[in-house]
Amino acid sequence: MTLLELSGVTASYGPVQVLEGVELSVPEGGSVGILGANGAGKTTTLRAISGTVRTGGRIRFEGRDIRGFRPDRVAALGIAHVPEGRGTLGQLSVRENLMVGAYLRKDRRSIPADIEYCLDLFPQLQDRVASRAASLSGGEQQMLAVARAFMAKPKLLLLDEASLGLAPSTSKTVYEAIRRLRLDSGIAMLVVEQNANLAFSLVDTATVLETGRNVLTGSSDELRGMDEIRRAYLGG
Amino acid sequence: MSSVTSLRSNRTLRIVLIAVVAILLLVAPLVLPVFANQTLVRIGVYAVAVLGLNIVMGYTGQVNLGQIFFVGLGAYVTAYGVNHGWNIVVVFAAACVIAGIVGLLVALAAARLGGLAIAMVTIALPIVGVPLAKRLDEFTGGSQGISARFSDAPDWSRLYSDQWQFYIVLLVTAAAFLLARNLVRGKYGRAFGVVRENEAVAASMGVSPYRTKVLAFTVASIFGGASGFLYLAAVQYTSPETLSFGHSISLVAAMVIGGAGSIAGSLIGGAYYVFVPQLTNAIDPSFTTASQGAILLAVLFLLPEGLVSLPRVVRRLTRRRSKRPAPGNSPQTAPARSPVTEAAPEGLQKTERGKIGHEG
Amino acid sequence: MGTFIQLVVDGLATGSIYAALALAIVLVNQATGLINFAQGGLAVLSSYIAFAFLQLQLPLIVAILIAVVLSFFIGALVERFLLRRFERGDPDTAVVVTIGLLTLVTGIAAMIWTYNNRAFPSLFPLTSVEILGAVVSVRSLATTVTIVVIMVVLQLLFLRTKLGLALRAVADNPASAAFSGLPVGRLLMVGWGLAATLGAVAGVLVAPQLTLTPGMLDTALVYALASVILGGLSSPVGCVVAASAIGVLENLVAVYVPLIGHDLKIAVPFALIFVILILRPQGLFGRKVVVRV
Amino acid sequence: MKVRNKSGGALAIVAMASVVALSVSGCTRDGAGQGNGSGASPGITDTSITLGITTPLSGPTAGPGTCTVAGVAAYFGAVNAAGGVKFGDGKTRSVNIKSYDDAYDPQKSLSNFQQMVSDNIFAVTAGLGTPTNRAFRDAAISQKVPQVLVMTGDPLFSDRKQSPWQLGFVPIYQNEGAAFGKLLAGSKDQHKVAILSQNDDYGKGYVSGFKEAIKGNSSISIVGEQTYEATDTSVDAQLTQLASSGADVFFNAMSITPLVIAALQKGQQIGWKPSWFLPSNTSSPTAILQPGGATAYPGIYSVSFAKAPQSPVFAKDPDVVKFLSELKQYGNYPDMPAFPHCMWSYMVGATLEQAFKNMTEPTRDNFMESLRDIKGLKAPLMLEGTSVDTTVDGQPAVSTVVVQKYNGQGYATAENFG
Repeated sequence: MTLLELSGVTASYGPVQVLEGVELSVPEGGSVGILGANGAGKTTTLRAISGTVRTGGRIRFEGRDIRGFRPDRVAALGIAHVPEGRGTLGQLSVRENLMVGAYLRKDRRSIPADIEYCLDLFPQLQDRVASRAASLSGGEQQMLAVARAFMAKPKLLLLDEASLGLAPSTSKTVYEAIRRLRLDSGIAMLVVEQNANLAFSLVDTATVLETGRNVLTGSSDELRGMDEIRRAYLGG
Repeated sequence: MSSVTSLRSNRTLRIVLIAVVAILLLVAPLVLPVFANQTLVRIGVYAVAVLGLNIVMGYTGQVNLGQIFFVGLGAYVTAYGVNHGWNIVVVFAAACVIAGIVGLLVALAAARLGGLAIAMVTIALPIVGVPLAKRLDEFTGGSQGISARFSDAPDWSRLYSDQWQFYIVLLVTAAAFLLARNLVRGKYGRAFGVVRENEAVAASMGVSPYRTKVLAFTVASIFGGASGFLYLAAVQYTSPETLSFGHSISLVAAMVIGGAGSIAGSLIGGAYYVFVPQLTNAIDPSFTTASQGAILLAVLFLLPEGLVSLPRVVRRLTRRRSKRPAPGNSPQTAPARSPVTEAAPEGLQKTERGKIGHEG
Repeated sequence: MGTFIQLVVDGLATGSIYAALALAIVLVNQATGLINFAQGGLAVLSSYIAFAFLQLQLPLIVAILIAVVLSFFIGALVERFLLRRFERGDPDTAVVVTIGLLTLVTGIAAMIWTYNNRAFPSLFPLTSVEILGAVVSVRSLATTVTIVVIMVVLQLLFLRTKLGLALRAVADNPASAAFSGLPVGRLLMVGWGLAATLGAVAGVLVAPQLTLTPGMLDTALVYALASVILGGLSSPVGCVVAASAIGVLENLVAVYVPLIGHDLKIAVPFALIFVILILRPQGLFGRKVVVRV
Repeated sequence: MKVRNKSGGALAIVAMASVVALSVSGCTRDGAGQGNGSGASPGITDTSITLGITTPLSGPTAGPGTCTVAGVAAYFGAVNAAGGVKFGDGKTRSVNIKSYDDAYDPQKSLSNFQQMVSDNIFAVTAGLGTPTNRAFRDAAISQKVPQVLVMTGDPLFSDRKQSPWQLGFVPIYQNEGAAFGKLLAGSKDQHKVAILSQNDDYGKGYVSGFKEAIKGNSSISIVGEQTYEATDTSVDAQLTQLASSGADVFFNAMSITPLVIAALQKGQQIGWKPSWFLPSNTSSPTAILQPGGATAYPGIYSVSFAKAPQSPVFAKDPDVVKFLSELKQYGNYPDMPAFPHCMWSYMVGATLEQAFKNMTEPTRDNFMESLRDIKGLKAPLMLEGTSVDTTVDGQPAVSTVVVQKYNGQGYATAENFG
């Protein structure tokens, strides 16, 4: 059963039309990538889903149309959005950031265990757990953002360019941890990423956007095959 | 672009318009009734005070709730100078310089504070100023206040006092507005603007936020001193009540309503400060405070850039109504793909900023 | 010696008035990032509402409870319909909005109840009790104790409860908090509602001593702001300590330093501010605001 | 808006150049507003006379300020209803009152005065506040507009040489302080006096009058003196300090109602029970003495020249009953006056009426002359032993006051101390 389905989705910032009609679907427990050059509408697509930009067309999640829902209502349905720039709550401690992630959860008792799991998933956060999130490095903040999203026990994780501004080695460790997270929890993922290789290490299928429209969709292997032809375009 | 604007940009017409305005201003006191002159004089006094406040608050974004203290200080220095027989120009200079020095000292400490702490500290100026004025009664005449008569018309001018006062205020106000306009247009004005937007960005551009804030504060207090001089020219008496805290709030309101960050807006602000009490006085005095609060909030909601932006807003509304396309989906103009939409700043795309307007 | 202790005790009593307002200001700042200059005005309005219910012959405690509950909704509505638009804009615009609100609220109170002093009964008796050689009225003792209790509750609310955490998250980064499902709009209203409730309690506690007038808490607001700067914007404990210190120091300086005397004692908190903030710009207990550009 | 800013620049140069040119040819102007001696003064016609009041009607001092208008309006409302005032020149005129709010701000009171001149009012009266009245005193003198029977204890207004067109109404602060000083001096036994005064001309006036009256009297010594600010939230510290002086008389020049109540309460708390002196405008039995628990003290003295409508002693007094009904009907002041200024301005009405009756010509000069020769007038609401006497230079219209002692419900005249 498809968990999330976008059909004919348009979006605009004021007069500027960014998405022209995006088609996308994420199966239960599946992991889909969104690739494309800078400005193709990747981030805007995630924002369309999480209700933080004016959208047209249809967005169905678990069979229900959620277009126009407010961000906190979308989150309540089980969609966790790790925004571009990580959305760190700077003045709160790392632990407090994680607890905010679990705000909606009813099963309060199992939250401490999940926090331990996150700290184990991202060991670098372990010794910084009490310090203020604003003092963390870029990589650490990215890990914290992913961990915080996981704390909500979502059905679908929207991941927006997790590698942005990180050193290659840090990006690699972050993506390994996310892959492990996916294996352990089976959470469905929609991953926006410029770095195609990092994306393919995580997603089963992917779609390529250009000027707000799908131009290519296929499994990771098919796309990787075409990769040589599109190398300049996708940026190796 | 409609034909009117092209005509207006024609240089000769603009010179003629300025000359007409100037002549009007010069002839006005000779024909207007006494009370009208006196009201215009008071508008000049408070326009200069609001102008000073605009420099530090409208343009540089530092909330200054102590401007009335510098007006009071200027008035006291002027009274002291006049009663000790100093020459008028020396008195004016002393009022501005002393207010400037005190402003500088306060700014050196206050500017170290971030954001809103400045608002909370500048509140102290009038609050401490009133008992201080009562304490130093050999200079200030204590709580009974002090009068100093120096703006009665001299015989050689064969003018009435209110006309003579009008010209004094016109001279100083015009000079103040000219100075402020050049200051704001120049590199300092740009520095003010950058510090207002984002102090961290300003620092990265080599503009020291601290020095810029201190400069803005000092200029504001110099204008406050000048306004104090004009206050005494108009009222010829001052007392501790002149610098009471309530006036500071009214000055901030007048600035925002006139038009924050706008030179011409300060003039409207000065007029607002003088006219509204007279208006509510006529209707029902008990409405005065409530109506001033309501007007300020209404302007903040409906016209964030103040009354000065009214003509522009009206024109924008009329132009939008006259050029509305056929009903249907929004205009399919090619989307100007500005990079901003993609790599929007951290978290969410910045929502419409209801910020204090900023006129060129 | 008796006079010294008496001055300290009296200082604590007046300090508790400033502390009550300071706590409300910290609460608003923690929950919505704003500095609410209208906090004193709203507290006075709440006290007048309690006064109005008293006029309807309701018992004092009932009138106060109704006023406190109503204040919660007033605070929430003020946030929703007045402040919401300005929360993410420039902080200096938001300050001017709260100043406009202060003028409006004071004006409304003046229109309805005029500027005449209105006597307001106290919850606590006027008797006094002897402590360490100093005489303390039960009323000011009760006020101080109530304020300290509120401070502790507030500190626990922010550090230990889910609501407190949520309020701080929204103040820090509302958009990102929404991604975790936090109902940002409602939380902002709750923040202002709680602050208005706190202000109402403060107003009702001090009205018997200051007698109700529209400008009753204007001077106290200035001291409260000084306490907030000294104590640090992010720490309720810091503000109560700073407010009490200002109250005591003010009395002692006024009596023992003739140069300052009673007329200039209001300069004491601000002199304190200049001295301390040169050393610790974030205040006594406040945390340094870390900004990564 | 390009044009407006550009005009600011050129404007300054043009303005400066032509100021000199124009001033040489300075043209005269008709004498609008300037009093010109012959013929009737502005503001008076055959059938009416217009008086102006600038006083605080908004802001913290709006309480007493509103009273200053209500009393005069009440008095002349009734007089007009009965047909008006029969002037000395034979014409009967109605008296119109125009009130302006200055919110106790000197700049606004001057602006109000200038507006009154342009509104052609005959004279300014009854306004409250020393700085506000001083702000337009010079302008009133230079334009020869009477500024009379104003509510300020500042002696400058009753000094005919310095203020030819002015006259105070209420006893100057010194009179009240002196009246109590005389009573204390007359009591022969030893007294230690502690003083707490407001840090302005109000407080200083009381203290100087009191000290003047007890000068040279060895049996009275001042053992402690403190001041406070009108904006203070508490005077507990001062009370504590003065209590340690062991004084048995507490001379108290405070004009802020809540602070007087707090002081009365504080004294009892720290067990200091001296006899108190309170000024006339903060000694009301119901508004201050009852909430303050004043019966705990051996004696509360105050001075007054007006009957207090709240006190049961005067409940059935015909003057008071007439006053209260007129206040409600014409002064639109429905509830019981919370400030003595309502009674004082009612008396101002009576004094003005007396002056109008003596006036032989409808001019301001004649008005001032007739106003200044009223002697022994017992205006309604005045206490026994007090009267209006405007003939003494340096003294306001009312300078005699009666020292009274609080007897649990109201005040009774006190012949001697103790």
